[in-house]
Amino acid sequence: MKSPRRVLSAWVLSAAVACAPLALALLAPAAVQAALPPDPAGTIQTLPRPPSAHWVWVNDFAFSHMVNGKAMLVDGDSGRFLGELDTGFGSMRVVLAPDGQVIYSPETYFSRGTRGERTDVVTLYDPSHLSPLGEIVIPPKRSSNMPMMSNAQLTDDGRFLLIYNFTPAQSITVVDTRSRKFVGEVETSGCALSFPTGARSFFSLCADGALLHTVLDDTGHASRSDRTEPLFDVDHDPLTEKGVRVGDTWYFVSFSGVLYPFKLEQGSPKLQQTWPLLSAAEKAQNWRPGGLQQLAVHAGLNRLYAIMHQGPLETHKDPGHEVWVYDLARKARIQKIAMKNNSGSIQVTRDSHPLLFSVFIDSTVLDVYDATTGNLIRSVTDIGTTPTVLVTP
Amino acid sequence: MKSPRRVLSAWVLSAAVACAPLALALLAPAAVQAALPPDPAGTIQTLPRPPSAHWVWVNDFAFSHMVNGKAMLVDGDSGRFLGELDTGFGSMRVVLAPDGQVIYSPETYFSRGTRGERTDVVTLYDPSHLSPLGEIVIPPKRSSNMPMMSNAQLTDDGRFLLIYNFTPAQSITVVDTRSRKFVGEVETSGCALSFPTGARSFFSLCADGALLHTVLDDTGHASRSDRTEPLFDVDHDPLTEKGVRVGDTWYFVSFSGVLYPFKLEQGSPKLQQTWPLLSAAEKAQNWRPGGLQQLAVHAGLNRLYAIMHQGPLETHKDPGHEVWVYDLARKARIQKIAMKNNSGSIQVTRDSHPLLFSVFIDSTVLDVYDATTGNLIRSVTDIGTTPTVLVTP
Amino acid sequence: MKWLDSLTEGSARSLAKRTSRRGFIGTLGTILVGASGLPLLPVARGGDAADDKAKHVNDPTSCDYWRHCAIDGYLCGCCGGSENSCPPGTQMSAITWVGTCHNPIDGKDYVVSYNDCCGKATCGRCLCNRNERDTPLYVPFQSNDYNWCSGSAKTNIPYHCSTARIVAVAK
Amino acid sequence: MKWLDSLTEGSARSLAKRTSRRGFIGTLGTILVGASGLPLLPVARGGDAADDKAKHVNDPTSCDYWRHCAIDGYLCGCCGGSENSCPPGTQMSAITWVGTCHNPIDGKDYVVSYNDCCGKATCGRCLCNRNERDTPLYVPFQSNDYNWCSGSAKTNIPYHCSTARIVAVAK
Repeated sequence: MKSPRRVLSAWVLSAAVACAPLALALLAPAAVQAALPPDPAGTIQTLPRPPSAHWVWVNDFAFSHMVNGKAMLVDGDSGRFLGELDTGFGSMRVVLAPDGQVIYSPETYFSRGTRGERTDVVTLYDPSHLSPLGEIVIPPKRSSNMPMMSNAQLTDDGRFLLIYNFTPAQSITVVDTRSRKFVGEVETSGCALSFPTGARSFFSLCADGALLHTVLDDTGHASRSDRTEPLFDVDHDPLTEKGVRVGDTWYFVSFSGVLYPFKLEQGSPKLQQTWPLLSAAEKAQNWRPGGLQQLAVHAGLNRLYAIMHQGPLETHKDPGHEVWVYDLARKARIQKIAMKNNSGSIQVTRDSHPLLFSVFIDSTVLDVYDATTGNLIRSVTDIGTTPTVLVTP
Repeated sequence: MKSPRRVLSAWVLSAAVACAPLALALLAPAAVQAALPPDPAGTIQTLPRPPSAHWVWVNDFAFSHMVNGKAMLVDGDSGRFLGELDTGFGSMRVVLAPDGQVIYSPETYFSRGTRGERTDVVTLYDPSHLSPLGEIVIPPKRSSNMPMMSNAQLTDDGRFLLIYNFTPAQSITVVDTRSRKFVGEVETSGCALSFPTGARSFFSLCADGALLHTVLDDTGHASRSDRTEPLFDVDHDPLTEKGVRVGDTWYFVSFSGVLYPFKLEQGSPKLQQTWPLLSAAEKAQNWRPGGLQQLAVHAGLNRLYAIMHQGPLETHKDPGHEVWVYDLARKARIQKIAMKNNSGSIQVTRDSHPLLFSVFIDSTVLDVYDATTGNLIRSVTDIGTTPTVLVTP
Repeated sequence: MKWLDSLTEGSARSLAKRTSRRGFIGTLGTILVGASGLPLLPVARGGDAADDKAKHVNDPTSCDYWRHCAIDGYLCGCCGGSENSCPPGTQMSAITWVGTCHNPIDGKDYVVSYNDCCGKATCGRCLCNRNERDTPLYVPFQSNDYNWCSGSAKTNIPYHCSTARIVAVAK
Repeated sequence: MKWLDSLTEGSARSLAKRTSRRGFIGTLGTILVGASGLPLLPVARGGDAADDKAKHVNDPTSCDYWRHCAIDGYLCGCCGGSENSCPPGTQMSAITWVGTCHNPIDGKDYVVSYNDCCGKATCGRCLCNRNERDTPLYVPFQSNDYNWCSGSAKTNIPYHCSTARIVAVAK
């Protein structure tokens, strides 16, 4: 890209030398002036660090060929496809280290494609060269499910990587990113996924509407595990597991469109005042949040973005053609963004001129919007096979 | 299929027992009479042996996800999809043992999907259960190219499997199917692929238009290797490498549509009388053979089938909308079959009421024709991603 | 059998109330996707207009087949298996998810178990998704967002297709 | 370096006469395929009508780019590389296949080398196939039916995309 690195390894040079007689035989006498110069051999692009705030990783589940998951990097400003990582079977999403020095990718492989011995690893990638720096073998228990952000999360200081397991026993694999070693598993029976709440803590969502809050020690082992009372009604209006976070508050939306903020207080997640994203009239018109990655936030603007559509209850994961924007401080909707295409997953960049990205698993188009005006900036076509979760630096 | 085999392994039973209290809690009192009976758990279909002559293996290169090649079995009589094999990276085609007791599949795997250690194997599959019986590790040199029948061939007695290597050094890997062991490599420098000529011999096509004839001993090692004079003009009218065989004669077609028969005489392949598939008028109209698997034969009827289209020289691999049928004894065209869809690969069954199968790599439809009347019998949709080579029992 | 403990924990209560199991790629919602990964845009629930639905209600390779009322995945009947059996070379998942479907032919309601067939790449034919009463991942045994081939240590997790077995008459 | 011997055998003669290299999936013929494996039906050679071709003749991400006169594969310029460089994390193939392309901007003919970028899954964007003077597999160094990432023992064989490097002015 901006800083191409020339790679002229020994084998390229030796091949070039060996081929020279052949190549020369092809060439007529040297050209007159003003001709374009020859291009060097073996040039491999690299990416600058730190990454642009307007880049986005589009994770591809590749449902029709699940052993060949990918994460594809696109520049929202130019629409340019910057590169990709191959992320194995049933891949969920890449996780970016806060310092930008490494990309973590939980991956599953089989010794013979779709059969044979299963090996689960966390591959560490160099973010400039998009090549493996190493890998950490973890227990072959990683959950295979529709990709969610909370399948893999980092603790706030970037030290421990938390990976959700489902065999169907539920647990969290803890990886120490400093020593680059598997630490152990934290049991979360009856509770799923991880939502970090600090440098050494996270919660999981439980089947009865409780939150299981786990505190790690500095070695990555669980030092405390507290389960709240049920905080939401699983039977009558469950929360989607697609939570988003601003500062110390996690926001979840219920199937009917009620927003549930959970804030860490006295070392435990506490439910704050809930409030509806939909008016009574809108509910009566069957407006409903939906999608795979249906919520996004901008912390600086303190705004929540939610994909909305009209449909009955069982469409709670359907895509929408509108994104509604809320001021989290005022608890009020401030904007509706009309989406060009079906929107199933959205993400907002973190900078002060934020972009809104949108994809849908049943399409291969990445749409890029101005997150403040809601104007469509561009559509980038041919992005993978079944794009799922969007991750921004 | 016709003979389902019930598989009630220990783990299914144990799970069923363990789940029984849950399951029972769900159930209302038993039904009144005439209700449909419960279905058994764990039933896995099996396929009859010998296979129907009207089955076809559709090999799928899966170009958009090359690590997930497949071979898919379809019944031409019913249009039913019977099952599939996963055949790894850049897969070429399955090879059916003449006795119907095993399916051979040369396969390439990497320890981490698209990277890591490469392992090439021949996987042996049980044709009734479509599950691996074992595998034979071979040198990681198997050619990666657009799939051709002659990437992998069996000697006439089914004893030795011949696999084309390209690194870009050219050779043939020999596997002993009796001992199920890798035997060794036969060098074929300057020559490609294998075209069996007997129980212990095959030829390869060379870059100068010669044929390299290799004779194996009973251990599978080369005992003799003879190179003919150039038998065709590579520069002015090369032969496509998509040869087909009737008895002791291999038929190849040149880019301009001239048929070249090679017959084994005194232990060496000899060029027979060539003859044109196209009249001068048809040539003037730019009719031309084309396609990936562009020729097929029916030995009993002694007929050749060739995909034809109109276009300039550089369309020599393009699909066609016509299949022209020739009487090989009379050296005369006897029929034109109008193809419903683009046809890039054809195959004809071996029985006395033969079917003509047709696919195109840029479509996922398998068309089934009566090979004698040329009438379309059915189109089977959603067959893989990029179907290539067709193999019939 | 440690996982069997977790099976009963936190899900038995609601499992007893809800019998829908939607399979795996529930985020596709009501979308029917053509095989070979070529997706179609969202269409009517169940895929066909009302007339067509009635026509296919007894066709095991149709999304509108009566047993498929709570299925999500590639139909094994299009993949070399049938509505109640797996294609050659696959394994049937040990865990089943149960729905209650009405059979218009005999007028009875049946408890239907949606066992996945596992151990080969996705079949790619006849993707069918009929969604009701799906729950998020934290209520696993009603969530169609899991690859349920994970449900047994002895089963390889690659998902191939889904069956719809009759377990019993519902009432 | 045994393979370098075979490189010269049987192909040097015709290589000196023919300079086309069409890459890999030549059987697609003149077909342009959309990325993500969604294929389009065969279209005009080069993909666009004459007017559009002229417009794109200097666009490295277009099949009509002047350097692509003998390319076959995904264009690296659409994949994180460029017309003469590989995307991050891939490796450039050691073997090159050479074509001669006319640059309408300066009116000169250039010798162009089509190096593949290897070691990741197929890119899936901007598949471009411009076919001339292709030979069968038995004339390897003019055959676009090979995956040319095979061309070095040190390069992993998964094919990702293709470049079009200027080697020299042709005359």
